[in-house]
Amino acid sequence: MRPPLQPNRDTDNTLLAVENVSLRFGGVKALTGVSFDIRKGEIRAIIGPNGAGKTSMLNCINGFYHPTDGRIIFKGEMRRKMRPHVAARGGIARTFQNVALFKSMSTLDNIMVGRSLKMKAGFFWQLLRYGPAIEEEVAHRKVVEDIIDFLQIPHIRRTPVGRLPYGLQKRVELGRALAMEPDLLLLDEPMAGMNLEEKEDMARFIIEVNQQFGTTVALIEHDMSVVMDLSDRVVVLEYGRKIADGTPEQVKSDARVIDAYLGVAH
Amino acid sequence: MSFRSVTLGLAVATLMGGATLPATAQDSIYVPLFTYRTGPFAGSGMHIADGMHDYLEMLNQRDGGIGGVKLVIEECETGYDTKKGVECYEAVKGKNPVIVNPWSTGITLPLIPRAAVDKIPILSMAYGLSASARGDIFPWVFNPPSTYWDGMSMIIKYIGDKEGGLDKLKGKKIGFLHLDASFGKEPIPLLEELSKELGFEVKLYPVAAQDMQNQSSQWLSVRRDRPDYMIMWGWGSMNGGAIKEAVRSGYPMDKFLSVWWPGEDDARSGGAGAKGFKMLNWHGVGTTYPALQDIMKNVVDKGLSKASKEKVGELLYNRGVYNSLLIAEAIANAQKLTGKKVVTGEDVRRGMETIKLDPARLKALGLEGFADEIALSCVDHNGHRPAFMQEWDGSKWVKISDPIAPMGDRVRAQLEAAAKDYAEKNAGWPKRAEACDKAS
Amino acid sequence: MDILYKAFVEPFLFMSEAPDLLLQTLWEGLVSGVLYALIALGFVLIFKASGVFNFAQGIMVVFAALTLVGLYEKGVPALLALLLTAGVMLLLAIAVERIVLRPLVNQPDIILFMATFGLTYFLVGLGELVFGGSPKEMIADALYLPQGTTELTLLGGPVRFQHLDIAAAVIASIIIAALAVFFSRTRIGRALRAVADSHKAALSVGISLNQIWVIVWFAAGIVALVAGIMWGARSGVSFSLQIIALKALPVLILGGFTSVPGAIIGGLIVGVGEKVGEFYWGPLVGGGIDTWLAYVIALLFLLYRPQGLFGERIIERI
Amino acid sequence: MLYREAGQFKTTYFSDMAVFRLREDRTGLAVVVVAAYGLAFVGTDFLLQAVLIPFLVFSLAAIGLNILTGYAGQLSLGTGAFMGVGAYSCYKLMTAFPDVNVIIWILVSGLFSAAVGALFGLPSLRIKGFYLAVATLAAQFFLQWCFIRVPWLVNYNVSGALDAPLRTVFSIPVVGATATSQARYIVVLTLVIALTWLASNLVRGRIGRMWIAVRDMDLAAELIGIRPLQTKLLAFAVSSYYCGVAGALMVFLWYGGAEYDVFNINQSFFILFMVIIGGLGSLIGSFFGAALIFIMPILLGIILPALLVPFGLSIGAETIEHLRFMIVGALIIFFLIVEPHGLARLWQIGKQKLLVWPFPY
Repeated sequence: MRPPLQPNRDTDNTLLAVENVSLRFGGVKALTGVSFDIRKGEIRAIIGPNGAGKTSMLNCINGFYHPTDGRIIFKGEMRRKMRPHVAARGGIARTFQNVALFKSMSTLDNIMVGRSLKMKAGFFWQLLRYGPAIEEEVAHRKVVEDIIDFLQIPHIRRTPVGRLPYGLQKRVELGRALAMEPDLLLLDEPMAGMNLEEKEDMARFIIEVNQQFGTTVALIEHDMSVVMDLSDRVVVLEYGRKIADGTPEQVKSDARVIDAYLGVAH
Repeated sequence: MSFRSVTLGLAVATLMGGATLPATAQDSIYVPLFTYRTGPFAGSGMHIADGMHDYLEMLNQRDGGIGGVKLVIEECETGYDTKKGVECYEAVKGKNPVIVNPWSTGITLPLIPRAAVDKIPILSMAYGLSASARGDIFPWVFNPPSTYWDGMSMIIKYIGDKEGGLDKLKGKKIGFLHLDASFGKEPIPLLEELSKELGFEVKLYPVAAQDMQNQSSQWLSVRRDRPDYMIMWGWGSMNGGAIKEAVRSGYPMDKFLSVWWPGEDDARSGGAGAKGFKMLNWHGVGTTYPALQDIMKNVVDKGLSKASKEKVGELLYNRGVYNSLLIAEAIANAQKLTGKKVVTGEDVRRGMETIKLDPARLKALGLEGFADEIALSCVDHNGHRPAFMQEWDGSKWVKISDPIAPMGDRVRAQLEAAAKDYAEKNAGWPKRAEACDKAS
Repeated sequence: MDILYKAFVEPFLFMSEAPDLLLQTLWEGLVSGVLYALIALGFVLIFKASGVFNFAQGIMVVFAALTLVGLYEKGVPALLALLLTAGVMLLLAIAVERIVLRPLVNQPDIILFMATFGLTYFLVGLGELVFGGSPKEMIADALYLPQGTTELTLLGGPVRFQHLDIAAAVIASIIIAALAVFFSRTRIGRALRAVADSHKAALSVGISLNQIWVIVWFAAGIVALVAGIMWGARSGVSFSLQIIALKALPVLILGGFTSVPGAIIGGLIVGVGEKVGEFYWGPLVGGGIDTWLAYVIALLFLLYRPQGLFGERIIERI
Repeated sequence: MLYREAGQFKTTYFSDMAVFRLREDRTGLAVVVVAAYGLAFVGTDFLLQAVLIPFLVFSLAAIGLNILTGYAGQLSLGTGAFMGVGAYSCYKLMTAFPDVNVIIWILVSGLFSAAVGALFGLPSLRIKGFYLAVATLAAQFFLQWCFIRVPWLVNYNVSGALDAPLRTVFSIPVVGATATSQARYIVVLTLVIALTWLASNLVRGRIGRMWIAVRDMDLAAELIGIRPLQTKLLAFAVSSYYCGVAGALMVFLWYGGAEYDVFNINQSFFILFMVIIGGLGSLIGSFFGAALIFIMPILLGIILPALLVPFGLSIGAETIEHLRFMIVGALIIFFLIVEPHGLARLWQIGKQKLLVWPFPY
């Protein structure tokens, strides 16, 4: 689909570093001493068999879980206990394995909610829906309409998302994440449950987001061919530990990965 | 859509015309009765409702109404709920009512200022706003025959009597178990004033409306404080609950006294242990009075009453009868004063102010000995009549004292202050403009 | 300083000065606690098996008690009336399942919760329509419930134990034990637990959800009947009992919505807490604090432990 | 033919975001508003004082609760108490500063109940659903206890109750016994229209979307940067503001004085029913719900006896009351089964149908 590495990328510029992160629930170890980094502008994949701790890893990154041990450095800042909304304010957006949209709202409103952080008009202007409030509402509506056009979903603009098919819901969710104009976009199995056509569309969106807006992307995906085509670098987890890290080619040829993952999957 | 609009139209039409639906004929007098046969206070309310209704119905059946004019008696269910009470008031207002009886202090309070504007007298018989006893300030509100302050002073006097003089109250402890609402709290200022003066100690035990049947905390505190006497200001299921708890916790029943609201049902619920429980009362119980016999014959036996036969003549039933007696007397007076047959609320207000129920009149009404005499005037809308103490002997009430006169000076002082306070706080409270009639 | 003394020293001094009163307070608290727990138990049964927060439990207590007394007043012998009342509760359970639960099966919990509000209103109207609004006396004698009082001198003072309260405690314990056995030893009981764990699992082992719902609502109806008899014998049967039944809510919060022992212990904590609170600290602020103390205790407790004493720990997933 | 979307094109986002996107809707609203004001001059006292004023007051309270429960998804059983806070603070304010226009104090008193509401909303960060409902019960019972136990709140009135001293607007009495139902109605109507307009602005904008986001999935909302506590507290505050104003209107422009008991738990339930039946998350539903729950029983009270008269039957006032309870209860269940989104959804469906009429789709 595309060349494995972008030539113009500043490879030394680390956006996020995970250092020695462990996560335990009672006696269950979800993650043990995982370290890796995500560089600005790259597409980073996290793969591994079921229960490897991939989603837990994303949850740690955006503050939904707090690592029992280790640290996460984002934009050069160390954050130990961080609430998810702080992460969001810091520029981390994400989508979920089982779509987490606001079911009763329309596509338009779902993506508008993603703009909440960018909207500044105060409570009293909101009350009157006048002046800054309405100007801002119109301005952000334009941005949201652009996103809707970009994702090619204008026909479902006013449909409550609860009634949309799964594939479209995933697209709306991506739209909501994009509306936040994040620095780091976490995608948890963005193509799960999609047919080939939908997967290709989604892959195209991810690449375009990455290239057009320069958004850094970290994604979890099961479809190996997608991962290999899409990502610049891949982290492989197994039973909560990192077993490999590198370019798709490197990972593909790693013996432990073949054993643990590819061997099982194929 | 058309169906909907038709229904809607119908509904709106009903609402707009609602106030005048059962159109009052020109040759009858409309007497609405605010009653509650539902809700937490129904246990007390239904007997009163029956008594009120049956006496008026008896007049209709026996005499064809009052002065030859039939009474249109209509009950409006309030459930002791202020919201529904106010709704009832609005519903009856347009039908030319001659008087309203809110039967709830909570409903009375919002109606007091309206009475004067709508020209509808309010009869809040021995409840409501005590200050409304002052006819010069509240010309439209009546609360005979005694206020709660009268009642409290009578109870204290009775206790003083038992102890051998008011001065013997020094150092005693008196507990006051009351419904935690305006009604129950009203006598507190007087009680506290008397306590300072006579040197007894007051312990307050409020009972919230939602905990009327769950009074074990209060009675635990009673056990802790060991008051020498307990005075109760309760209503609805609070009375029965209190008597039960008193029995359970072994409080000496003969030291447990109440204002005039408990009924037989309440005392009975205490079982054998309730024997000795005392309460104030101002009218007779039983059906021996000719008027009550007439009710039996003309109403109950004809199946026109909702009361079961054995409840007729019980305390709260007769309380309702007394209430209707006042209404009927006021209407009769109004007819005499104005010479009209069909009287209005304004006339009945005058009729109320000229009420004079002396023994002769009571006898004429078939209620000889039913109650002490009472006369109201423009200034005195209450009468401040004495009441007597009665005791539960395990199956019925037994009168155990002569009428006890209230401490007039104390009550007057309280009234003075309260009425002044009310008029001041309700800025623009109108001066009495209504003329005074002489008692006929 | 005076207020601090009154709040933190005096009550305890008083406790040690008059241990007999403390004992009496604790006993009264325990008894109310047992009765709160009985009402809460009805909530728990239904919540456990159907995830429905049954707001109508309080009115079911009143309704059951009224039916019993109403039948007795119509001349039905007491024990037969008891059986018939149980039958009425069964009918109610079937009706609720057919008319309310089945059509709402896949709705969010909150909708079901609100449906039980509707049920409450309906039962209030029906109960008053059939039995009238006047409070009734529980037929304690006819049901062979002990009356009377034993006064013992304990800790230097007289402490009174109502025979009825002792009976209430004993009967409540029996019911709880019976429920425990029912849940762990019988086929239906295990099925109920399966439903509680997962509706799908229950379906896969061939248990009809509808039957289960009828059974738990019936069981809750029986618990309501017992609670109604005991409360009724203590303080009369009337619709104001319904508001008292709200006290079962803080009990549930303390105990967790799904735990039978939690309901018991929560009930005891609330009962004892509010009696002791009112008795020793109430006079400081004018008394009557037991109307809200239980809720505030529960609220503070929730802040510390959102899932209740015995509730399952909630791990949030997304 | 009358109700069509065709031909009404939106050329700007601004016009596309209007509350009523269709000309017909706007006309309809204008007609309703004009008619509402018109009723002030043709309605009987009973209609104004016992039907419309309470209806509007309850609608306002229902909007308040709907903001909290319908939009932000936080169940509250403390509405009655929050209304009480509004009423008592309004009383304190208008007696302490009698010269200030009473309408200002009614609007200001809402701020007090907003503060109290936000305070009792604090636990909402940690507890949810039924648990939160119990927390709000704590507010209900505690505040109710305060109303009766703090005599300062009623200026040490002997009656322990709130009274309504005379207050005028443009020298027309609106509070107090001499205020005509017409004057009261116009004040209440104006305030309710204004506050409804503000609420509709709020729920359509950023704040409304944040509330719905928290309701639909609070975790996801947090993950896109919405501060859950602030959002919920804001919902509690705004909701309580509306309830508080409704409470003040209830006591001073409807009852004309009241005891603490009018703010009891049944009041809370009553308003909750309105919100459920009207439709959670719908402002117009609040009006429908208030109409159904408040006006229907009154109609029943008038219609039921009238229906029975031809058969020579009479029906006691208490039986009607029992039937009211049963019918309201049954209606709640009926609506939850047939249309859990309440009357508002039925209204919407009706409009959709009309839009494409005479074709079924």
